[in-house]
Amino acid sequence: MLEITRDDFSIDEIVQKIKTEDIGAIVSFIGIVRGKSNGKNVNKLEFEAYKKMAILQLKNIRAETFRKFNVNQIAIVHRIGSLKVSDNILLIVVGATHRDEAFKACRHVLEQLKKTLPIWKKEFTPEESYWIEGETHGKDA
Amino acid sequence: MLEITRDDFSIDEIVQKIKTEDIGAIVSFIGIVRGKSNGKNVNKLEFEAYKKMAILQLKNIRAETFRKFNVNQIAIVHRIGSLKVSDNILLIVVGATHRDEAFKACRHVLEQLKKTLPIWKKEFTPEESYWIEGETHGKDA
Amino acid sequence: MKILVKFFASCRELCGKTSERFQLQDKATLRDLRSVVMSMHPILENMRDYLLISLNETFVTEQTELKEGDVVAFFPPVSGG
Amino acid sequence: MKILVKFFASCRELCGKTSERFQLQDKATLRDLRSVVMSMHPILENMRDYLLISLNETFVTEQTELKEGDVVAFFPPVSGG
Repeated sequence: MLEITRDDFSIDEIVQKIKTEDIGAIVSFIGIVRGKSNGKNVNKLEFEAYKKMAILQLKNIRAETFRKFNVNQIAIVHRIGSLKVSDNILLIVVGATHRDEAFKACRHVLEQLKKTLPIWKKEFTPEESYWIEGETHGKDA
Repeated sequence: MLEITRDDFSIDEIVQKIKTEDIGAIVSFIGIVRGKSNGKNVNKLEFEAYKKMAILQLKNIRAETFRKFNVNQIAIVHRIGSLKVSDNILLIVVGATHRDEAFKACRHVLEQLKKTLPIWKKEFTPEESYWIEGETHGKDA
Repeated sequence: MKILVKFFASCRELCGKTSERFQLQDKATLRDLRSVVMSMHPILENMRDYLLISLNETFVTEQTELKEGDVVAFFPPVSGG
Repeated sequence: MKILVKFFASCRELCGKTSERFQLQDKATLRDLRSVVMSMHPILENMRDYLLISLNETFVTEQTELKEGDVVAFFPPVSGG
């Protein structure tokens, strides 16, 4: 399950979906809108995606993670559109036989996604709004 | 939230409960009953707890994790009783400002709990049943 | 003094009970209690090397002196999670 | 040949549009297209050093030759997650 969507997600539902008899450990990461960013109050965030490329990138990240780690299931959902403080942004769920691989693979998916997923974040403070631009350039994907 | 219970848990509910404006990253671990253990088919597991001591241990683990890592919230639920294949056993949810601390703290809680939480697992295969005994002795807690 | 001893998991099954009261002399230590329990339940000898013993829900040294009302527990290495 | 160029995030706002069609000579490369786009939208010069360009949803070198129907996208470094 790889999705770029405006809708919120249910972790319980996705966990239920990916369970198989082999899975003994599920590690998940949820990214959430914080009320402050670099000391400034944040009213909302807006996420924009190059959706077709983002889905392709998610497939690449998943395939590469399956090659590197002994895990059984990887689900990723990234929300786009306008999100307010404490809203969910991102969900990564990794199911594996054992816990060590599940932790490592989940972290790996997250780091790759932060470097290469064509999604951009605009922060809205009470005074202004500005695009956040990542430090890395995605070309290592 | 620290619980030793017979009941199943909802990750969505617990994530919702621990959210605050400071939290940008939530890492969770779910332990699940596998259909095989050391090559043998498993029909069910039974978990027994020294409940009073287990709650005390969970408090110790949480307090120690707060001292070691910069995280805001830690919730732990461990189920007891009879659990079948693909049932949830354990949930650890850690909320933090940033992802690195959330991952490390969640893993730390899990490793401490596996060493020191007074809960025991009995495996039931089609042929027999036996207690699983941990390798470490818990005295380092 | 009377000390309540609880048994968990394989210890519970080996002893055939979840708890038992033991009468000890004043100033008896956890080590003394252990000897008494082992002599009542020699089957626990099998797991002597890795048996864990808690006093009032915490791990303490075997030199610790017991007092009336203490709760001691015997159990194998934990395997939750 | 005609090439569709998409703009995202700050590139989209700077150019004031989400996409634009460009007419190029046969055998033109991604680098040639980049020059044409930059001359039409000189405001993109500000982000010249870190601008990312994809061809048909993948990253390729600027020497890559374009062909009719290709879709190119201009955008800043990603910041999702």
